[in-house]
Amino acid sequence: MNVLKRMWRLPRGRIGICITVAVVLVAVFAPLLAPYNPYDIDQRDARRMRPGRGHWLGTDAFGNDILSKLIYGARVSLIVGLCTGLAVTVVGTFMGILAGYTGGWVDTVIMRACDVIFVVPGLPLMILLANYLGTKFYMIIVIFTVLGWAGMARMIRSQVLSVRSRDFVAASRSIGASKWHIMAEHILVSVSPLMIVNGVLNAAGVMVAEAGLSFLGFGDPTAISWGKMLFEAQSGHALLFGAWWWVVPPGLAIFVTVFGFMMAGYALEEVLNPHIPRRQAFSAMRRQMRKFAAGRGTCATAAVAGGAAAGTGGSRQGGVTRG
Amino acid sequence: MTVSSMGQPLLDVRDLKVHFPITSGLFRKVVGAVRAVDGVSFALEPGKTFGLAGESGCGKTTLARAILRLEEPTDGKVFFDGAEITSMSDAQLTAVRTGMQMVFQDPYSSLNPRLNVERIVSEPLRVHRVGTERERHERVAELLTTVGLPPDAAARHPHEFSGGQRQRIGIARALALRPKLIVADEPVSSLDVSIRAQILNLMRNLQDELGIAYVFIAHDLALVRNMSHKVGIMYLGHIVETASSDELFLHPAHPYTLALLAAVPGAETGGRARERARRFAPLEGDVPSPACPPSGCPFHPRCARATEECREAGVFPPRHELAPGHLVWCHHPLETE
Amino acid sequence: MGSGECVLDVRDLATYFFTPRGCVRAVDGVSFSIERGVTLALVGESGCGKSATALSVMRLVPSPPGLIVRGSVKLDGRELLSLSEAEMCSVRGGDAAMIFQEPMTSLNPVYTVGAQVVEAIMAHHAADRRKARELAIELLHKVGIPSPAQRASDYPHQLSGGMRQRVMIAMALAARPKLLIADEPTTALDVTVQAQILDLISSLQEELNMAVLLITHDFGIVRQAADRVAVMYAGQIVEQGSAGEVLNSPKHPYTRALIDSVPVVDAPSGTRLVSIDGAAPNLLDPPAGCRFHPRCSRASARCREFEPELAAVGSDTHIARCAAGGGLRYDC
Amino acid sequence: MSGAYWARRAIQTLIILCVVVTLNFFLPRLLPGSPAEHFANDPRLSPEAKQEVLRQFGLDGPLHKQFAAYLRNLAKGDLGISFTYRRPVAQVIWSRIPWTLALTLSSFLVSLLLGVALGATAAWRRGGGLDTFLLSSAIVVSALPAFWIAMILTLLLAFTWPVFPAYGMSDPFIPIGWSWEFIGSVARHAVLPVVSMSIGSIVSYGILVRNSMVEVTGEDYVRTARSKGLTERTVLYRHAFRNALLPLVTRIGMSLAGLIGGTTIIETIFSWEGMGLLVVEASRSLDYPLMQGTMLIMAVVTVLANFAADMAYSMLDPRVKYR
Repeated sequence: MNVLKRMWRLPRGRIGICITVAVVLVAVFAPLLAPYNPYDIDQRDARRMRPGRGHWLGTDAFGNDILSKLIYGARVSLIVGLCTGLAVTVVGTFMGILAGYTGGWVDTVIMRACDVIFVVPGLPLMILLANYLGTKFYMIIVIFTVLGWAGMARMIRSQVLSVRSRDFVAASRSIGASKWHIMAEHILVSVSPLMIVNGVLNAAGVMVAEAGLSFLGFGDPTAISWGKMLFEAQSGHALLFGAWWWVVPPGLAIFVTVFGFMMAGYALEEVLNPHIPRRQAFSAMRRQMRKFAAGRGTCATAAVAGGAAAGTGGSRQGGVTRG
Repeated sequence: MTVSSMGQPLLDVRDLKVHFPITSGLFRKVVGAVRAVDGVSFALEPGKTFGLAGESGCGKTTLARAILRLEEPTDGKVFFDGAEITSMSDAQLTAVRTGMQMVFQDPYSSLNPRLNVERIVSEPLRVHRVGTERERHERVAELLTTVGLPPDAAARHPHEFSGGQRQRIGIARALALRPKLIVADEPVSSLDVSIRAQILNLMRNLQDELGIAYVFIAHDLALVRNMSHKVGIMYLGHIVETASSDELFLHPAHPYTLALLAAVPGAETGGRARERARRFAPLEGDVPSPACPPSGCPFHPRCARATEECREAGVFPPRHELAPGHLVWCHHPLETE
Repeated sequence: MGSGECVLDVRDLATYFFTPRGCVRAVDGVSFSIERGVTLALVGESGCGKSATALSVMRLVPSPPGLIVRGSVKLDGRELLSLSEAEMCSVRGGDAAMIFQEPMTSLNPVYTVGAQVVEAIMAHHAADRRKARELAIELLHKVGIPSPAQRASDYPHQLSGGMRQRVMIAMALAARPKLLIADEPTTALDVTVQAQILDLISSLQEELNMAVLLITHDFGIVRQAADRVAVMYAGQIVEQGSAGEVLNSPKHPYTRALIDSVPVVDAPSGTRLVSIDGAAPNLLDPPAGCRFHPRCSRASARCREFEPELAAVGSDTHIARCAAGGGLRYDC
Repeated sequence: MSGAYWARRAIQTLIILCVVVTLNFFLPRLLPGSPAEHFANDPRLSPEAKQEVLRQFGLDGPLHKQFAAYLRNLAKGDLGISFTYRRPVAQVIWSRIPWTLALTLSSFLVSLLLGVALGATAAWRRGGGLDTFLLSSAIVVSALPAFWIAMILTLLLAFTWPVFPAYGMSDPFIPIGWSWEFIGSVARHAVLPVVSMSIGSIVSYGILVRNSMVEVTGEDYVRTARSKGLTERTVLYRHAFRNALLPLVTRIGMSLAGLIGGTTIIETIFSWEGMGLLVVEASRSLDYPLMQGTMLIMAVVTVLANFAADMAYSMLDPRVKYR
């Protein structure tokens, strides 16, 4: 609760929370919000309609309402994103802590497994696995998890290694604490911010990747997803017909959702790691210095609203997998 | 070796060795060892302080950690309160560890930044399941008062405190289980000069009130002399000279002790021993690596008095007892008047 | 002592840091001067502004967040604060050189130490690379590095801390500076190595007749190496005078407490130490009146309200910032 | 020490290669939906025909014999015969690689040059306008799926204002060969794919260089360089930039890995007949030998690229060899 409150105080936290909550509500109440049932088969009289009265975003090649598809599409994105994010976080953290804290051959085996996963090109392997395992959305989650845990495990492991060498762990050992006590009291507590933040950012990355997979036609064939809408647009030659309303809305939906998750992730990072110097503080400092130099500010009034300054933490690029 | 005449010592370290393997080549074959601690013996009575001084890399910290079995000793024995802890199982060790605690050098790294002070200080109590939640809470408040912090500090996090206050928190944690021995590894060297005296005085008051014995490790000779009853000077994993504090600093006998004393800056007000020390040539060069220590006397390459005898491979210098309790390992110790 | 020729003259220097949490007055009106051949020790605890003072003299304060907001820094009569950046480059490492606390991180890990010394030489002499290299090896020899020709092709991580600090000194000497600023040059080193480095600095000072600004927190080093002392507290100089005056009859309560709180190796075991209560103030919001009053055992109501000025105490050269006096006086 | 370090790295690389080869063999044979199962369930084939097909593709007999045959063929450079092309897989792949490299190499160079310039400038004036722009565009760009950017670019620049061709690799009326006309046509066709691939990587290189430069300029040795009296230019180029390059090298290694595997979606959108499109085609037509072959080649290239990046890193950073 406290964390949410503190996130709300940051502009990006507010943006992130608002977008995420809105998308979740849309996904949950899709049947109530959607003007039409997008699963209706073939509405011959309503094919390829431009946006207008009745169909705010027009219709697709089968006459289905784009807006309704957009609303239902939130479900797949969210389910795949959240479930994969959760699974990757759990598996990756477990493996990372196991490797980092146990060391020895366990560490070697886990890290070499990560290496193997890293050298295999992501999307082609996903396509391959989707081919073998099927494209039901739970299989997609499994595939993303199998390919995604390694990054998380590596990150957590290096954090565990650095925590393990800190004096407070030695202090804990010196009072006779067991391995399990140290893992629960010190290691887990220390890696949890990294774990949560990267879990959220990972979910965002997975949404992009899922859209990519669906766009290639390897998504769940029975579900409506934003990626699949773009696939249909592409295979239906939307660009040739200038049917921008097939292309723009799903893309924007992906963008807004992912953007919201990332904002929430960065806000979380700032709330959970309050002692990391904020990058955007530079611009605030520059402003204050200029003001002072121009004689418009005094030292007494030069306090900068540090945390509230807008900007981004670009350092987390690695956490996002691009399609 | 150093058996005290006053009954059983609280801590008795006998010929302790800690070697770390050096690996090399394709298959990380063990090709040698870093002899971090290479045969150290000393004893410490209850309520007293044993000071360990030496340059970085001489093995002081490894020795401290090996006493608490944070490092596994390669060889030798450590007796605490009569019980040999070097051969204990983990379970037995847990019980013994209530009696011995450690205070660390860096008060920033030794307190988990994510826990509040209550949890940090109560950790020993929780690990050993002492008291109820409520009793633990009261004990934490009491401990904080003991180390000179307000009881409301319990709810705050380490980053809200200055270095000196953090070190007080570290001491409060060490005191939680009412230990008989605290191993303090450079407890003030990362603190500001004006804060150091606060912490040192606190440690001394605790010794007077609670009868705690300290192993006090520092690179600053003045600190060691001030805080300790007995002092050992370490060089490359060995104690090369040990004596009661004043005896050692008034009548240093090992050339290395003398060299250390001579190097202490600000020599104008030096006493008799320092006068003598300054006549000595200043020490050349750096401490050799403990991975390949010089054979014979480890100090011979830097020693002005070194002879053929000192360089002889495989022969560690003999022990001389110059006065009761004043031991020096040297072929040519300086005469003490 | 010195020839009386003033090398560095700093007047009313102030450097502020504009951090997200507010404006830190790290250096707040500092004045001192150093003559040729003289060592001035700037003493104080961490965060008192002594390093910021040194960096301000070299105009190396990182900006943002730091900004030199007022004052004057004259090197050999030349005002440094009004020089262009290009002119300042020829001063740095030319007339004024600096060495730092951490010899580990102060050398670039990807270049050999020889290359880094050569770079310093070529920045100030129009020598060709071969000549510069010979000169560099000569310099390395001069600062006491054994077999300098071989060591020159070592990378910093292959050298010990003491050797690295010698390399730093060699770089600083490349252009025979008139002023050497040494920012805690021995703090990261062992006591025996520290003695070697201090000896080296003082013998080089004698040879080149340099003015040395020695920054330290250790009164032992001050006693050994300094001719004059300036004690800093919370961004200001609180006491200044000859080493003998300040060390033997300190007039500011902070100086006195600082000297008494440090154990001396010659005092018998168990000597009680004088401790200073509290901690150094937060420079975001320094205390009103005398900045030391919250920790001072002799503080009166007056100290809480009025900020004292530096005033002569005892001799002409000895000044202190304590409620006892008034008026402002400089020497040099 | 350095020789042992290299030997160890080389052996690690070899082990990873072996694991990749083994996985490449076993995955299609053991997973549900594998080719053997696929043929077994195909009602159109008679039992004899099934046996014949399985034999032809080396899918009959006990697994260990299959594996031995597979390794033998691999050693000869024989990756099997493609179902759809009726040609050796190796041949098909070789004919595709130059086309993919044309795209990826030009995108790599463009984004490296622009990204480094952008990042270095932003770091130099950190907190300034360019810096703020870079940081905020980073978050926007990483939330945008690259294929959607591609679609929008095509919509605008190929259909609404037809400046560039929308798909294909060259003008069909120009004969293929080393003529200026042909090369110009290929270049014109490559503009949109390269631009859409590069937008994301320019920003991510930029951020990487920017953060790394900001970090390095705070190092003690940069202050030392300034105190020696070096000009700001020399300090930035010789000291800051040289050290800031180190993380960039690792990153370049990762992008080189994507040289032939990272363009699946872009090639699909623009009908660019390279490796990425080959993977998709092979998957859609269940051409198992082709799928396996492409995966293997991509993985091998990745492993070798990582190895090369490691080598480059150790040449730039003298500390590595002594680890």
